[in-house]
Amino acid sequence: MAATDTPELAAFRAEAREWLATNFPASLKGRAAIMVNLNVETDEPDFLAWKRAMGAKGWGVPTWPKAYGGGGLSKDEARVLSQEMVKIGAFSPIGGMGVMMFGPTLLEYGTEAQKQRFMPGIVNGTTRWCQGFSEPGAGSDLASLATRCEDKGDHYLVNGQKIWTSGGQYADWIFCLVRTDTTRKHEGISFLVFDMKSPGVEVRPIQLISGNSPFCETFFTDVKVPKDQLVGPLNGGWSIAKRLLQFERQSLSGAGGGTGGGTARFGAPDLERMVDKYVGRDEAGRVADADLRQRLIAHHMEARAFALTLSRAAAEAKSGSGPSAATSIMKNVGAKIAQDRAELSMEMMGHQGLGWEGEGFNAYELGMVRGWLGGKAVTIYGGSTEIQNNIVAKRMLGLLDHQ
Amino acid sequence: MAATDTPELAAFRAEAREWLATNFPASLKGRAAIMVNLNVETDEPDFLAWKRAMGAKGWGVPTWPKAYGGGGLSKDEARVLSQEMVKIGAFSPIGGMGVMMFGPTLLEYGTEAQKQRFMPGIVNGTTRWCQGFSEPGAGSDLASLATRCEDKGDHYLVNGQKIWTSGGQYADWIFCLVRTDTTRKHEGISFLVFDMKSPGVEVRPIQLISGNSPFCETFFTDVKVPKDQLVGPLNGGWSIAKRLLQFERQSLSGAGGGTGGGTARFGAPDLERMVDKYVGRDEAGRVADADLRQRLIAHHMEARAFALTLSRAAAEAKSGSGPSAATSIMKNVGAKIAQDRAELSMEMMGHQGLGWEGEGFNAYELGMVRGWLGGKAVTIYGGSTEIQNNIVAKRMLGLLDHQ
Amino acid sequence: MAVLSEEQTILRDSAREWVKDKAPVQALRKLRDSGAAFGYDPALYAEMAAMGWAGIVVPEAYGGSEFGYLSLGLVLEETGRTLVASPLVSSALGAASALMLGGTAAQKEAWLPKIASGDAVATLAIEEGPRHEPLSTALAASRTGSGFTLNGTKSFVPDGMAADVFIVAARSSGKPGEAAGISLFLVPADARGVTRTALKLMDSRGAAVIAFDGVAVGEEALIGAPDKGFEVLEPALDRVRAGLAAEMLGTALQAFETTIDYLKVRVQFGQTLGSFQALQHRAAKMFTELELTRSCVEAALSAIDTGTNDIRELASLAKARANETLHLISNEMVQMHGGIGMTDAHDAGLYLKRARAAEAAYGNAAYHRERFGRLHGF
Amino acid sequence: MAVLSEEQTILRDSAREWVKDKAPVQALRKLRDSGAAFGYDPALYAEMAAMGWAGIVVPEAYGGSEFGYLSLGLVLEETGRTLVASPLVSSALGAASALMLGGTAAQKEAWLPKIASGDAVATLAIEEGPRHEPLSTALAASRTGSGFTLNGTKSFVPDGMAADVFIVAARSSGKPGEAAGISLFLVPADARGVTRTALKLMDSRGAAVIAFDGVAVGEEALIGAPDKGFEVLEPALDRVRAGLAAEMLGTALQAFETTIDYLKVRVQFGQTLGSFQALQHRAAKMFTELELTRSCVEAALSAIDTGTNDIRELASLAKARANETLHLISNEMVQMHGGIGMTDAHDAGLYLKRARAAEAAYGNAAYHRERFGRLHGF
Repeated sequence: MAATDTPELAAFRAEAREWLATNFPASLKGRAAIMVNLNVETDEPDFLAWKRAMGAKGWGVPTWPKAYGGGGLSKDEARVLSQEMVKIGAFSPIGGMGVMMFGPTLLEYGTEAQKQRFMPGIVNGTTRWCQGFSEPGAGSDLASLATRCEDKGDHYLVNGQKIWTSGGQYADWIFCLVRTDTTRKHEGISFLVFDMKSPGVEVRPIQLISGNSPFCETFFTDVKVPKDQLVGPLNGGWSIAKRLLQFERQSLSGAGGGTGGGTARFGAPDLERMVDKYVGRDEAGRVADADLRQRLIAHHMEARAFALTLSRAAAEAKSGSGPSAATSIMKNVGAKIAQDRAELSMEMMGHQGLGWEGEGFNAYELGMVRGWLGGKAVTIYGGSTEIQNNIVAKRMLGLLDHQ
Repeated sequence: MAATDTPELAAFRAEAREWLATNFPASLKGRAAIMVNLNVETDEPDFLAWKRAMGAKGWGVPTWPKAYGGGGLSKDEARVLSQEMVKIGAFSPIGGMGVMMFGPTLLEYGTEAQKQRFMPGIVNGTTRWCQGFSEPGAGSDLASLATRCEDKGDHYLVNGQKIWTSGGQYADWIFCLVRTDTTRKHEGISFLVFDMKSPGVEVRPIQLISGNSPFCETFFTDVKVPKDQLVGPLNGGWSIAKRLLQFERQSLSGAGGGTGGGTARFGAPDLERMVDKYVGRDEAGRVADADLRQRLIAHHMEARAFALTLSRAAAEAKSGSGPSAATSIMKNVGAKIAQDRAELSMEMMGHQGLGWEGEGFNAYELGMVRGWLGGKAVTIYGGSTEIQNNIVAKRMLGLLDHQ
Repeated sequence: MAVLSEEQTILRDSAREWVKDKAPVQALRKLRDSGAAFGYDPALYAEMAAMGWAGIVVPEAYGGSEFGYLSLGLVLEETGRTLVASPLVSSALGAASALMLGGTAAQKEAWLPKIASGDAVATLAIEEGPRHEPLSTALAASRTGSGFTLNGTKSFVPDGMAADVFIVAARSSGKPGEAAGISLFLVPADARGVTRTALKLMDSRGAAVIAFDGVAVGEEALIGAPDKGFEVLEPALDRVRAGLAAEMLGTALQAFETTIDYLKVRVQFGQTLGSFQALQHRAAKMFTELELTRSCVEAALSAIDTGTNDIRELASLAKARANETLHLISNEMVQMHGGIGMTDAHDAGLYLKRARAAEAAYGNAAYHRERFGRLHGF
Repeated sequence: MAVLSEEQTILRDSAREWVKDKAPVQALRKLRDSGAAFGYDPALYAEMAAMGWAGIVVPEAYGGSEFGYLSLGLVLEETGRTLVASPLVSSALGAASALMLGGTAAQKEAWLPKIASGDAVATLAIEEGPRHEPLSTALAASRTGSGFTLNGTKSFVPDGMAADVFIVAARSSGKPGEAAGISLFLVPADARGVTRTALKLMDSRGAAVIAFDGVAVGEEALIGAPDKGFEVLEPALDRVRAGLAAEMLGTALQAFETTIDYLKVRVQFGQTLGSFQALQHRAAKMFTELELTRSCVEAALSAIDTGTNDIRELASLAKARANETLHLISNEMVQMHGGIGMTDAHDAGLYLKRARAAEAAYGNAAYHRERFGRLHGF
């Protein structure tokens, strides 16, 4: 809160407020949810101007180093910036996998030349990145990937297939795990980036049960990749991937201090409003459906406990006592709450929650149905619930596998 | 029902009714729960007379062959007998592990001489048997048992330790799994019976969390066992044990058509009465505690579903289409319902469910507490919940272990 | 599986074969992608009717086989396996039951033979709000000299676009929430003042909103006594609930078996998924729920056939359990299939969508738990 | 773990050391088997008080350290680990809070220093029926010329045999179920007409039934305004709930850690139990519940310290969650230990018994879910 600002922070707050007032177009106020989307971007002039301004200032990635176009802010300053943006309904127009995953990874593992080459496109939001990790045969066993990458002397040659490529159909570049040694599992994987317009790259959108196609199958046939596009050492891609997945998990659980992606995205924003609209109240003002009522209360308590845990983890992380043990449970808890909330919403809507399209259902109802279906993925991707449980059992509790 | 009796059954019904009227002492009417107990038996003259009569008639084990003192009745006749007994508040005074487990096993695996020797004591209820299967180091992995049995030419010599010996302190004889080959696991186990008064047998009751001591630790130090007390082939005890455990499971799940042991034994017989006594009703007559109410309803439905499943399995078994798939789930479901019911009862009693002894609590309340604690064992013994789940996954669903 | 008579076994087996042959899940997918008008394939339903399925509960006097509800449940379990869309529940079970329970001789003669032969489709028009609550019936039935005038709207009428006739719950007296004052009317779909609007549902089955705008009906349209329609409606609904629960049991069974088959072949970390104990125990849990549900479904159907006095509680038990079990298994089907289960090309999504539609129909699990609780004095 | 100040870290660490040293579970077992009169060991409590624990929430002016509720929670979490029996919750938390919230200067001066030093034990006498429902208070407080006369019985008064003074909720007007009309009185244990009967509870802690038979008290015995005692009682109870939740968190943590340790060493089928995935996932579930519960407990205690306006809902959230988590883990502790966990010689039974006693105290999970729901308009 402003009341606790140090003099330096107070000065920064004033600066940020003024810069935002000058640069954030009033026409975009409060439209984050509509404007910012991984895959489709508007070409509204005000949005493009805002994006240029934020890109130039580096405030889409406020804590990244100035040397690579980032904002160079401290964590406290970034928090202040975020507060000031919320106040006026502003939002960051810079996002996607470049910001959430590839950028932080490149900062740690890239060569100076790679950083100079790739960071500007991320910072300005001009290069859209996609992720080529998953393969059809691999599932949760990511490291069993088979996409071959052969050393052809002056270039690499890539052949194989990826799946679940988020926004593959819109992406400019891909960061990709490839097999450079077929005799070893984890130690035979490398981390490669290349242009999605390279000859031999083919993308096919996958239709999901929700009717949307946010993901693609991506095929590589004799794709030539310059050798300076290998990130990290040859056969050293697995460690990089694990680090990158940590960034992903943070952003999915909302622990990164972002928008709380996984948790808030699905289901009704306001169960109470839905109660009044679809279920009704009894003479004492209680939810009319007694059985549902108890589950709504329990859900509300669960969500509150999760929110308190997010705050606690953030406070602990900030106190410098290292990452909180609580972060290990967040992906699963956040995903479960999101899915529970979607199911409760579906239950409340009753028959109105069964519409697919056309007459008889409003946009909110149809959107809830699609959201409920799409949300079934949150316990599968980014480390399935089962994988997360394994990780907790092994890393946090020290339980070993069968020996 | 009598309405559906064939003429033969009707005749048997009349015979049974008359015999019961003559032999069942009115003083014992409806006192089954108090009189029949695995460990402690009354020496009331009426009870002893009734036991002698039933033993002589063989109706404590109505379907066992007459040749070994059983009733020699058909299943239908046994059902009629049971109906007639229920009608007048009669009960079988013959029970325990001899009847439930060892007897049926001996009928299948024993030699003629062994049957002639041991069956009369079971049929008349004069020999109390206990089971020596579990060992401290083995747990659910029964076959890892270590009690040594050496062939000393004219006798076996047994050394080792058993645990969870039900009623070991009251038993006359023990049926026991012993290791006769240390080089093989399942194929090195034999099935032995011997007198608990043999030199070298020591019994120590185990105090449980409920305060009761229904089980013992049993120690064998150089116990000499005549060689004709081996049941089945040497090193062939494991198959016999598995068969015996089926009989045990049947009687625990109530699927044997018995008293439904595992299910009915723990918790309140009448949750509704407890509601009125401890919780109360709201103005509309509903359980005053809205949250508890929903769980009571769900529990009631679960119990009803289980009861319907018991009936279905019995009907399917009777139709001769082989054992019902439903029997594989009964132990777990019955155990869970019993424990849920005990927990709900504890919750309803509130502070009155916290008593251990002394003033301030009535016998019913104190009994419920002990029953709740004792009931925690039903998901552990007779094949733990985890073992039962493994069995369902493997045998019923064909899911293999890691290869 | 309940102990079946020889005839029942033959019926069940022939249903199983036919479904496999003529109506696999692929048929529903085609139906969906074709945007069929009725939400089912009339040619398929004609085949089903030709096998006698539409007349299983109808008395022989009206062209049925009088084979009973448990028998119809056997067929529904099989059609449920592959998500077969048809008016079997709406017409041959629901509407036929209401007519049998409360129809006049004339009404029965007019409609039961056609329902049994599949030549006509009849359906119950009950719902008005988003959630099943038949006591809340508000559609107005105002007395006129010669009968009644109906005004109001029914939503989510199953097979409402295909139906030739509606059985409409209307309020002739009292107020929403009361059982007394509800009357049932037989209203032909082409009656003056009836308009229908198709709904596109996520399970691709047929449903419609039916508006009644000053629809005039005579006394002879009444099913049961005036103001006492609920005495017919409630037992009819319980028959639908038990039958739908049988269908849902079949859906859950197939979803389960498809999933178990996948667990047996899908390899992760060098092992089949099915060899991971956490999944094994979840599979055992699903198997357990299926067994318990089967007992409840069969008990409810048998109780209807034998006319015991616990039909209401058993129907609620069956529907609640079928809901819970199908809910669990449809979610596990997606989760255990992982990414592939999220794609439209896989069947899991179809099972998930059908599951929720069936759950919402004729009372969700909460509705039936509450009803069971009230019947037991909780 | 909340972010602690240096002083708090020292307090927590010293509590952890002391408990390990002086009050392991074995101490409770001894206490139980000795049949101690008070349900705790006065010598142990004297040590605790000497370390300042009994005065953690008491203002410095009254001999306390005014260190706050989160700090007291840290100590309770450690004592909860080994099931330490003491009047820390009844006296140093519950009674001290009520006095701080509503006591007169004279009452505070008379009792707070003695509570903080451990020289006196005070306790809340609230319960009358089997289940926690403070609004149902019925014990009669009739006005006399010089004050009130108390008639009635309080059951399950924690540390009731040891207490020097009771804080008694009584009904001076209105009827059971109403908040208005409840008054709080400070009644010395040796007052004329007070008799107490010890209860033997399964968790071996001290409790008593206290009968008030025409007990005369003056105006100066009132805590808070007459008829408005609930305005003091409710916040006092919320402080007890949050603190007890902290103790229960410690109990659950230790039960969990003991179980995990067992899973790591116990071998079945040639493998450690902890390597079986079904158990691993159940362990992960317990770990998850513990983390969520910690957040709620610490948030409730911090809210009390900072005086925010959501103390009621946070206290209910903390107590409900602590109940659910400890319930789950105490059951899993027995189940995962198998047969050995069923024996009295093992600690699992002590944790199970203490769990249920703590769950029932000051509102079970259902009570607090309902309260949370009402506070949120459900």
